[in-house]
Amino acid sequence: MRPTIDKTLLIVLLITFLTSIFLIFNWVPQIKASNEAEQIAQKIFYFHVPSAWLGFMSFFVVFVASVAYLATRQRRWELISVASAEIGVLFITLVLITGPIWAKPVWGIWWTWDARLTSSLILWLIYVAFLMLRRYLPDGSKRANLSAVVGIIGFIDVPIVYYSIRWWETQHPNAVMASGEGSLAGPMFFTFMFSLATFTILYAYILRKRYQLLELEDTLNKQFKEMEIL
Amino acid sequence: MRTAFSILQKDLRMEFRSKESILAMWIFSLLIFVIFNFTFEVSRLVMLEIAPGLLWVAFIFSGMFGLNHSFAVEKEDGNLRSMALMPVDGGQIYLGKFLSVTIIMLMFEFLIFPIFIIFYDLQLSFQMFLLIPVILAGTIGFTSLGTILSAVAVHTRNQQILLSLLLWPLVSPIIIWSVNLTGMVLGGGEIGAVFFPLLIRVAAFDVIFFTIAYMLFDFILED
Amino acid sequence: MRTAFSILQKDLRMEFRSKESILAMWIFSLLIFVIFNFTFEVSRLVMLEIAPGLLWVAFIFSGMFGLNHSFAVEKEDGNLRSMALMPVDGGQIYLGKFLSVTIIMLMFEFLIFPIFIIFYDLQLSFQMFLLIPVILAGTIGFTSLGTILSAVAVHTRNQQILLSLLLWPLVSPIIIWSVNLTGMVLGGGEIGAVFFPLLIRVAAFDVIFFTIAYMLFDFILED
Amino acid sequence: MAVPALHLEKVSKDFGRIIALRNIDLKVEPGEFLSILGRNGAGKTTLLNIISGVSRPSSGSVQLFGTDPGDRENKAKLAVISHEMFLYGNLTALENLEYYGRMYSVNDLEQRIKTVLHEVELTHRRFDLVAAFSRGMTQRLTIARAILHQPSLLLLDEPFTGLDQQAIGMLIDLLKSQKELGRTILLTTHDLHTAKVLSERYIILEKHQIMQDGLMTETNPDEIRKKYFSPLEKAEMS
Amino acid sequence: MAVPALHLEKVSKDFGRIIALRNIDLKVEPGEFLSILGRNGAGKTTLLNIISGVSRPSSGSVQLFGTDPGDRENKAKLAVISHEMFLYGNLTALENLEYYGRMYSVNDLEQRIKTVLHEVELTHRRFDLVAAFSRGMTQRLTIARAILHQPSLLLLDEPFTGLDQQAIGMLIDLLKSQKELGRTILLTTHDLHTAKVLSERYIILEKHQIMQDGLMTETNPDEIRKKYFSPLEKAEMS
Ligand code: HEM
Ligand SMILES: Nc1ncnc2c1ncn2[C@@H]1O[C@H](COP(=O)(O)OP(=O)(O)OP(=O)(O)O)[C@@H](O)[C@H]1O
Ligand SMILES: Nc1ncnc2c1ncn2[C@@H]1O[C@H](COP(=O)(O)OP(=O)(O)OP(=O)(O)O)[C@@H](O)[C@H]1O
Ligand SMILES: [Mg+2]
Ligand SMILES: [Mg+2]
Repeated sequence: MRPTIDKTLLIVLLITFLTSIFLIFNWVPQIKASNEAEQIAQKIFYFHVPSAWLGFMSFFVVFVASVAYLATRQRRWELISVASAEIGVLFITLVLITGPIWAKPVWGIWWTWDARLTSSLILWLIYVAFLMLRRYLPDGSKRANLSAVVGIIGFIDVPIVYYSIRWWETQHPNAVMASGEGSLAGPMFFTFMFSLATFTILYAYILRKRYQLLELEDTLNKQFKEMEIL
Repeated sequence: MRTAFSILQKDLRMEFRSKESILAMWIFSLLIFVIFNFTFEVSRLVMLEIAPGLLWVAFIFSGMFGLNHSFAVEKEDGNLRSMALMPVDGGQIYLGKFLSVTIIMLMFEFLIFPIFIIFYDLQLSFQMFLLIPVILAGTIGFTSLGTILSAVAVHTRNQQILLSLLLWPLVSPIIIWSVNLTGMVLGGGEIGAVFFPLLIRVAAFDVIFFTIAYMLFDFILED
Repeated sequence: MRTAFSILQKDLRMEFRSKESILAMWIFSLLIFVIFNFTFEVSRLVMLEIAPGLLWVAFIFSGMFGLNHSFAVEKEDGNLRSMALMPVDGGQIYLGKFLSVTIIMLMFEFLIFPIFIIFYDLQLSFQMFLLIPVILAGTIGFTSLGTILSAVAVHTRNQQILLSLLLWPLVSPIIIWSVNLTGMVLGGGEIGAVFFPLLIRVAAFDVIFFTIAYMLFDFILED
Repeated sequence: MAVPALHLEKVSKDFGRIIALRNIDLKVEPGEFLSILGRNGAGKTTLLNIISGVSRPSSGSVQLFGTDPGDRENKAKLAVISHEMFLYGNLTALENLEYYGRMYSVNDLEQRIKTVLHEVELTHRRFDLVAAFSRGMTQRLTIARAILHQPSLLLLDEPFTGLDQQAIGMLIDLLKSQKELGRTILLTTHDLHTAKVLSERYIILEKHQIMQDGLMTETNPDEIRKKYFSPLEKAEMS
Repeated sequence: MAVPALHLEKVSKDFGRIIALRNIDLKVEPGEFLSILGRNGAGKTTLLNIISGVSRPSSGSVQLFGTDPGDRENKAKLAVISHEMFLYGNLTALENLEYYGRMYSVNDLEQRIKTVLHEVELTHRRFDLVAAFSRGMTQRLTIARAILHQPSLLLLDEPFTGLDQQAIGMLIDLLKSQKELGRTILLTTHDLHTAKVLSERYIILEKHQIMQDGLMTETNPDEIRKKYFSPLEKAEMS
């Protein structure tokens, strides 16, 4: 059963991935920009924003899994929360890498203490701390409890982090999606949605794989122990 | 409530075992400022601009000190474990620890503040009373999160560094707002329309943080 | 020398028991900067003016962290007492501890510095190499005093606060000079005639502090 | 019949690579006095930690008086003496007891404190900081703290450590009287003699399992000793 | 004749209000095995601390092998086992021994470490962090650490704490062989039986003074016990 799901996911992922690459680089019309570098850089949009959204979603999953863990004390919720946190950090890292790459040609600087940038960084730090905490604690129920608690508090903080920054004048484009599809014309909108879908499948796939890996580790440990005793 | 109060009483008693503790705290506060001052040898104008930030950085560092100390004491002879054995509500323990940490941090702030006024030659005005709720709200936000995260970090070998890693990012919005609010008050101008809504927002988040931490603390104590 | 080296080895081994320690240090350094940045929401110009001070404040705080940690470990299971029992020279113990604390602090600084450069968007120039002796001299001054004073403070219940009370006033001249020197380098202008004499002065004080501490350390170990 | 005071089923515990307990099945009736014997590292302390609820088993179930060890009522009934002192060095003996008494909602606290302090002969030192106590005095205070709330289940991990002859006698008498009051007591000790004097039942932990569960009266002490003496290396390595 | 291994004259020690030792006169010849007995808080640990030079007497003079206890050669000859473990929890057993070995400039360190680890039966756990050790295992490692540099004067403060029967036997054998090698040993313990087995001479501390200084062989153990059993309260209050 499992391998079939994984295989299907992988195939779908490959197809959508290749398609979105095609859409982004060959199909969607170029934006008008003052120079070529900017034009090319704009392509990053289709990686940058979906990464950010999926990052948020990963952290939401961490939150849900943490609550579920404390409610049920089932190991699998712990594993899901870890896996999702790792992927979330990965995605936000992507945002933090693609952002500056985009910023350099557009704004002329790599980094500025802009609201969105700062809050992204803080978000990243919150979940890196979450992962660090797990590394410092020995495996066991204590670790599961503590990290679930941090997983919950961490997520509650996320909206606040984003709220707090509204007090800053911001250089970063704001809510393109919300402020009007007008700015995101047909093909661009389609490409963006397609890219988003690709990232979502990517997320699902990595999450499954990572979870399976963690489970495997558990079984392996158990077997080791059995062997050691006998 | 009696439980929380007993914990508070014990903590304050240990903290102020000797009268010198208060003196030490006072000198420590003074030093934080002195060190900032001589390190930033800048024009008075610049100084004034960064003053609210400096004030809060000083608060944060004294707060970190208080948090670390408060939980190091619990760790010393396995007392953290003995807390887990007591037939009391985790929330009560949280409340007790929260109160003691908050009181100590407020005390630091109370000691720091006059030094701050003197060093920056700020004129006292009626408006400054507005700083009381600002400092209170910011401090409670810091300690409500700090207390539970200290209880988490104390289980690791690298307690201090981990507390910083966990707490600072999470508490940063509260600190940003507090710095903003402090700036508004110290700016001397009219208190704009944004002041009170922002203050209320900080207070609201204090309540949220506190409530969540209160509810989650039980999970930290048990294994 | 072998003794000092053994202590150094043991300390570094404990510090970097896990590879995560380095990562944690790095994030901690990053955080120090982030916290300063969002706390001081000021114009870029002002930022640049206070940059050297900020840099050193960040150094000092990470240094305090390193010092506290290094001696807390010794205190844990009475190891400080076991040092007093060892047939080795107090000076050697001092040297070992000094080296480990210095190396850890330099590592922090090494991690902090690139973040500093990026966040302040400083342009790298050849002149910046002059910061190496400046940071080295300032750091050694801080740790040579810090090591011996930590060993004093660790005997008290209020270790952390006491260390600050003892260390900061004593080390303040070194820090002020280091900030000045850093400002000169970062200012980007010509390195004035005052730079080298000042640097040498800091180095001279380092030597003095180190020598005195080296000689006095025996007395701290014994009861 | 009534629920057992303690019921462990298939309890295992490991710390990462290291195994501490394996498939422990144990039932202790109210009023029983059980000695837990075993070599260093056999898992005695770990077992007590699991029973007290401080530590969770990696697998298996634990019940105290028919419910979870973490339940409030169970905690109120429980007293633990462990390696750790559970005392604040920076408080006086009296302040420590007061604090614990309040946390356990002890009735007539002042009188109780007087009683237990007298029992462990520390009345004259009650105003001194615990940090300045000698090892044996600290252990005495630990005992005072543990019995302050008149627990009905006592978990004692090498409680005789550091005590002088007289205090050992005192503690033995105390435990005997606790037993007569119908309290359930679990004791780990390496002193077979004391174990024999106090308890009727014993278990020996070996290879992290219960190797022997028997009655003191029916077993020859030399036999116990022999079993207990199995080589450490072998037990650990396998 | 040769200088005594240990010579105390009119040694007193107080901690502020609290008196720990009063006018102690003591001479121990090289090769002697002395047991120090006394009630909790009598001052045994304080006495050992003063002898090891960790703590300075408030008044009086202490000499080890004719010189100050703080002398480098004296330190190299000395081994101390105290309540504190003198081990780093965050290092493995092996790393701890390596560190101590280097500090004491032990010759052929690797071999020595192997020997002592084998002696305390911890070879199989040498790569584990000390923080994860059980109490008895930690005590074993403490013993290994103390004898690593083949000291000629051993100060042992309740060294049997936490050890299992077998380890106690091991330590007794070890101490006997040390005695045969002509080493001077001072031991505090509350276990009169072990003291009697090991040492020829004993002192009893009471009211912070030496109340009795005699030979084990000449004294009836019951007599010792009786003296030793004097009420704590009275002894302390004076
Ligand atoms: C270091 C740099 C950057 C970081 C950390 C960053 C971070 C983010 C994040 C977290 C989002 C998702 C926000 C949301 O969906 O609510 C986002 C969206 C976006 N970013 Fe960036 N960004 C960076 C640089 C840039 C640059 C240089 C540009 C282009 C000028 C840019 C353009 C956008 C756009 C157009 C969106 C979509 C906004 C929306 O859908 O609401 N970003 N960025
Ligand atoms: N926190 C921990 N981390 C890793 N291993 C541990 C931990 N606590 C105990 N262990 C291991 O579990 C095993 C059992 O330890 P435990 O303390 O229960 O032994 P014990 O029977 O009480 O021994 P002792 O007689 O020495 O007190 C030991 O091998 C020990 O190393
Ligand atoms: N650091 C200290 N500060 C204050 N008083 C102390 C200190 N150390 C010991 N004392 C006091 O000195 C006296 C002797 O203590 P010591 O530890 O020497 O007793 P001991 O004979 O070793 O007792 P035990 O058998 O309990 O180990 C005690 O009254 C103790 O309270
Ligand atoms: Mg044990
Ligand atoms: Mg003692």
